[in-house]
Amino acid sequence: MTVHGGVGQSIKRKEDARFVRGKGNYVDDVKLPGMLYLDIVRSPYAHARIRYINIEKALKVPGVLAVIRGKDLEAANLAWMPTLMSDKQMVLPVERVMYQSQEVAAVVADSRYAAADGVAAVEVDYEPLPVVVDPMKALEPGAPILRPDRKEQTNRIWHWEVGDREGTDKALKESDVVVKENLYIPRIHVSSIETCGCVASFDAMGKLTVWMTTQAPHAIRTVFALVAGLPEQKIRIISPDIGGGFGGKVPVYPGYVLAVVAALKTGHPVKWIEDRSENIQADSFARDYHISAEIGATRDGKLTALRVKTIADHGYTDAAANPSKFPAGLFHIVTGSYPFEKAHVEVDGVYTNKPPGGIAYRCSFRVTEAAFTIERIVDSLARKLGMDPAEFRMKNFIPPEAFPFKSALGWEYDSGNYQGALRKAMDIVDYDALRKEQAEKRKRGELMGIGISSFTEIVGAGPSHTFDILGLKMFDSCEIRIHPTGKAIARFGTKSQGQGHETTYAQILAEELGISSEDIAIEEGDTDTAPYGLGTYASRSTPTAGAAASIAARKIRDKAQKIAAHLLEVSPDDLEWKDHKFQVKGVPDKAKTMAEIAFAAYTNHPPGMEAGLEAVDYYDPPNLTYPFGSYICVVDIDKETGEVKIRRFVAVDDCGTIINPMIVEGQIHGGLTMGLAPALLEEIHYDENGNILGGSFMDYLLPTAVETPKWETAKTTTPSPHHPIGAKGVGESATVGAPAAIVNAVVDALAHLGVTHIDIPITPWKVWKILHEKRAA
Amino acid sequence: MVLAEMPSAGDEETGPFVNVHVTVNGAPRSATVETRTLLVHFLRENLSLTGTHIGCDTTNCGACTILLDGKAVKSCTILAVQADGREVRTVEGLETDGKLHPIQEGFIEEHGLQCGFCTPGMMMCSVALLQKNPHPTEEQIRRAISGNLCRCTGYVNIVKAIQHAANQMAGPSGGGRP
Amino acid sequence: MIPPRFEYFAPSSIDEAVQILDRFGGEAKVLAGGQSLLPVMKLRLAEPRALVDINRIPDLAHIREDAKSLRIGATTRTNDLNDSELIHARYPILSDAAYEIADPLVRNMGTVGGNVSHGDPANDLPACMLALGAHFVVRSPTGTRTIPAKEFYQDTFVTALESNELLLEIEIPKARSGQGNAYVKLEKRIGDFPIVGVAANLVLTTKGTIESAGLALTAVGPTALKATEAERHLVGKAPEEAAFQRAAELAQEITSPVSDLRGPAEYKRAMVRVLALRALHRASARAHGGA
Amino acid sequence: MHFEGTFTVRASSTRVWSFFLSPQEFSSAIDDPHTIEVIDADHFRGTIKAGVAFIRGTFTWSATVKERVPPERAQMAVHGSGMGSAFDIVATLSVSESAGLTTVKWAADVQMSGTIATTGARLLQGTTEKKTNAFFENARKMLEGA
Repeated sequence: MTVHGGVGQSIKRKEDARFVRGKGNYVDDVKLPGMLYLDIVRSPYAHARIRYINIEKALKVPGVLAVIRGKDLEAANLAWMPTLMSDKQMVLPVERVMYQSQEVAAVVADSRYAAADGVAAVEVDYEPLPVVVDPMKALEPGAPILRPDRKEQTNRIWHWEVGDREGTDKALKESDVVVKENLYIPRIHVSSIETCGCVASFDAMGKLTVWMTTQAPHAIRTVFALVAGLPEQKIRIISPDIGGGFGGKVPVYPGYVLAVVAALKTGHPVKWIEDRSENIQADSFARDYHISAEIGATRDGKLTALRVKTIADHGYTDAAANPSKFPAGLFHIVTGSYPFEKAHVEVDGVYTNKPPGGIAYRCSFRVTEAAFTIERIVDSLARKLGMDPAEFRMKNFIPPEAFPFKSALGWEYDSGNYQGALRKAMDIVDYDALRKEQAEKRKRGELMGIGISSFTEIVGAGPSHTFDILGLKMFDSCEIRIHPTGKAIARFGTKSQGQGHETTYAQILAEELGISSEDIAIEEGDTDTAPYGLGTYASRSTPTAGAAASIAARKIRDKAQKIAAHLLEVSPDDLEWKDHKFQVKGVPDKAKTMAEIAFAAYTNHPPGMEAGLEAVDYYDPPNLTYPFGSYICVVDIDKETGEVKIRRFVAVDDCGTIINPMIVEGQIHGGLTMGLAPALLEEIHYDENGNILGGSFMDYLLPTAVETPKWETAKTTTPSPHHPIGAKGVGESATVGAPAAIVNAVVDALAHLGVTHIDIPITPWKVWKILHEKRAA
Repeated sequence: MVLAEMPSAGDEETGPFVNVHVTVNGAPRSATVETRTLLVHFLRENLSLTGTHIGCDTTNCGACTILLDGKAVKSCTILAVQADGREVRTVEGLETDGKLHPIQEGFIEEHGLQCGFCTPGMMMCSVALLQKNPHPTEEQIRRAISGNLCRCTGYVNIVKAIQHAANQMAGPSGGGRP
Repeated sequence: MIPPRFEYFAPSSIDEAVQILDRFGGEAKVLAGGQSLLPVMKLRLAEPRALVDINRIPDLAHIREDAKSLRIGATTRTNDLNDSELIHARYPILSDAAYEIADPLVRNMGTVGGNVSHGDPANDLPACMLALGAHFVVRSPTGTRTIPAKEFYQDTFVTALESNELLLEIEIPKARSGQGNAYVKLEKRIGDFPIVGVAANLVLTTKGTIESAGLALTAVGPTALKATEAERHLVGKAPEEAAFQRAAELAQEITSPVSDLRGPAEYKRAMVRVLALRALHRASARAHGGA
Repeated sequence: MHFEGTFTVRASSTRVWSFFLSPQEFSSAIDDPHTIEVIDADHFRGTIKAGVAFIRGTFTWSATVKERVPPERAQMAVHGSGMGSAFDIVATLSVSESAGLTTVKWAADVQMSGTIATTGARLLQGTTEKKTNAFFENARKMLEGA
């Protein structure tokens, strides 16, 4: 007997009722009486000294009330703020701008239009300084020092490494075959369709409320309290409906702080909403990893060792939203689905004249960069050994019986079955038939490619013994309260940006409590009501807050059992929780439902027990969870123009127990599309003067419904042993796994021409150039 | 911070202004706005119809799509004054006497939305498509929504949602390009 | 996102519109579809003092044939070309091109007149106008004149249109039997500006040789380029690979592409050849009655 | 972006030299409507309404003479800002006379920054070169006519 809307059911989403009626409540929909508008003056230069900011003309623009400059903030000790990686970031520059489109001043006006006119009237006198955009050049002696404020006068932010350097070097020397590839994963931008913004408002008693596009409202409240010295109980962060986050709405952007300062100074609510061009040019970017990877194997195709060196371009400050002990995030998952004995990874973070950030675009803490590296270089190695890439992977996968598996770089994979996923993908796509078709086509000079990616993800950060952000441990929470009539309300420390938490959390609780999911209201994002949590990113919500929901529900069941025993006049031990109600063992019709128990909790609770039926749980996950999958991509290449067309893409994913299959499939579709985009289309490019080329949707091209193939999805289920319902995170798996499958397919189509790697995005002219040179050769 | 309470006299005056009368979702609405006021801001700010969203500043994303005299257009690249005397339909006008439009039902049934931000524009574009072409092929649907960017769904379920609505509205089958 | 202030006029007659344009001496811009003008104003890269909205002027939006030509009104929407059976059947080059401009939503507002007179070398219709031998009917305060497309495109964003002139109508030689034409566009993504575009128009003699040819190129020069040498080479030839290969090479020689986000110059030059062949073959197939 | 060119005129090198170093004279070779104010012999500033067709905006500009070796060499740096953008030009001139004919060898490094370079690049890439060439062509005609 299942409860309506329990775990595993593809129920329709609760959130949709408001969204399809245009009744969503996004930050720009918030309108308060007397609300003013803030707009931002931005630097045309990537590196310049500010001589003077002339605001006389701006103040004469009708509707303009104020202009905020760096020195105004300096007076209130607000010109700088800490980053999530304990570096420091400017709210407004006092002396120097460090990247193009950086905030230089803020105009406050009585309308959106007047604020924009004010921005156009502010005149800034700059003295251009030498620009550094190439991280390699930034490390060369004599390069301009971008951060003279730091102790060592270098552009290297940090050096980080893990693994057995000597053992790996030795193992590589002794390997029969070694392959090396240099992979550049260019800077891309998350570009969720809603840009960032906020409304900041002080009430008469000095309490600050900020409606804000943030994926981690509680952490923001604490940072505001620490930075601005405001008492934390007088700060309320409300993250309403968010129009997509993908990691881009984790950082604290200067616009937020400026709106708060403007609200304080004017005594009016102040709204700041950025334009798309500002969002792309100034807000948190993703990737920008320059990777050199080496992999060794015996002659008969057994993997031996992996060595990875990386230069990470972090922009002018280290503001990557990583757990604090991991400056390169979880990049050292780069051993992937393979049991390397010897591995060594080193990463150097570097300053350049670019915006800060780095952790966004469904990257789950640099795991996209890691999975791309291993699945690309494994493919190159298989090709060098003359082995079929599927066969090579099957031969080298971590076997199912090896789990939990300890990786050479210190991770303990909770569960996996890599052969099962790849086998299923090969069956669905009919792998052997494709290879035959490819051979025939190659004879006729037609270019067809088949690419595989068998990735391992690492999500659900994370155990508090190792994972914190600015010292805040990375637990997450759920608080449930059941009302007398058997309905319930539950609040969480996470914050959905479209992943459907209002539906999936209700399904977990429905399953645990035997209450229909329709009768459970789910709330997130209001720090005055929701229990403290670290927010939603890196596919951590189900593994942490989802687990908290189960545990909190089970705490309620413990109390409910005593109330049921009281009602049935039996001892609690005589009862068992079966078919979503408490039954006397052996006498199934002598039972009490949760609704009956809830009513009793307020009207007839046993003596000595307090009334009410509620519980809260702050869940500290014992380990991360390791979702995985195998993707197979089939491409056809137009020999004349170099265009790459994805004919088929089969994705088999395994994220353990699935709460709502419909919602998981939606996450995979979206994730695959954010894998296709960096592989074929998206790149933020800088010229040598630090100008962003592609700073608007006119030139930064997101995939539309025409480029996006009809994704084929399937699943296997390997539960997580340590999660209360065996669930793993899934929001980012497809973005982690897809790019390598696409690139491997294109390289496969051109392998007979001696191609081993092509850097992304694989544009038509990159392919044309290869064909042109090979034809000429 | 230099805080001038009121802008000093003698500077440029505001405006020019214009009176705009538009029928929105069947109701006559009007307001006095600047000539440069964009239709999307007229709808969101003057008429508080916040279902139409803004997602870009270069006429690319389609989150602001509405129907102007029955045609799906991007309201961020039309002046409010250009809609004077004409008929506008927004997402708030799709549900009629408590019954969802088949497009709205399709998007719910087929999980055609996740964050909901592109959804109003995507639905208005789809409503116009089905009016013109009751039985579009998958390729015609994908071309018809190629001006509406979505970052969450990967479009598969949006296509299904439109096909779901088309089947429900099962009018006479017709060809033609979107 | 927010355009600067401007005076707004919505004249109900052509003469009224032209007088306003004249009065502002180049400081007033025509607002037709607005799909190129408003975006540039929203980025504050353009600050005209006044906009003259011509959408309320009657009879500026039409698609009709008369004895000797096809006439398209300046404010005809781009999608009207897509939806017109006449265009599909007899002028497929126009529906080819219209179907690739921006996206269906922009095409419901954007006008044919705007696309042909905006002056952006990446606009798709100018090459079609050159290949079809179109003429533009233009009104000024002193009267009306007709400008042949091949004299209209002078430089990037500089056309023969004076600041006090209004484009009224496009005149295209009426389609004849044995005529076929096509527009082929290569783009990074649907709706993007073209990497390269090629317009081809062929009229075959009763014997099947090429009686007249139009070949023009998009996005590989400061304006749309008319490949006159290539056109001359085609006349009198059989509409087959050999002639088309040579014409494609001649077309390449007049291009001066720039390297940018949409590809290196050498790639664009190479694609002129590939696309010219595709456009000529498709035009030839249509001239023989194919699709 | 780097542009360069040479031309010869029937005028003395001192005449050519004084043309390029006198604010009134050299600014008359600029087509776009502009104002000019002389701060001192080596510093000038003003406004200019630059652009092409309807893509046009008002820039405030300032110029500094960086190097002056009469009548052979001169270098001037011009900085302008407006339209959310900025331009920085370093122009160098070398002038040599033989038998009444003066050869002018010029070079200009133009760097655009901000909205023009990021969002408008596609629209304005070609026009910067044309404007630079037009300036020196105007100068040549004026000197030839002098």
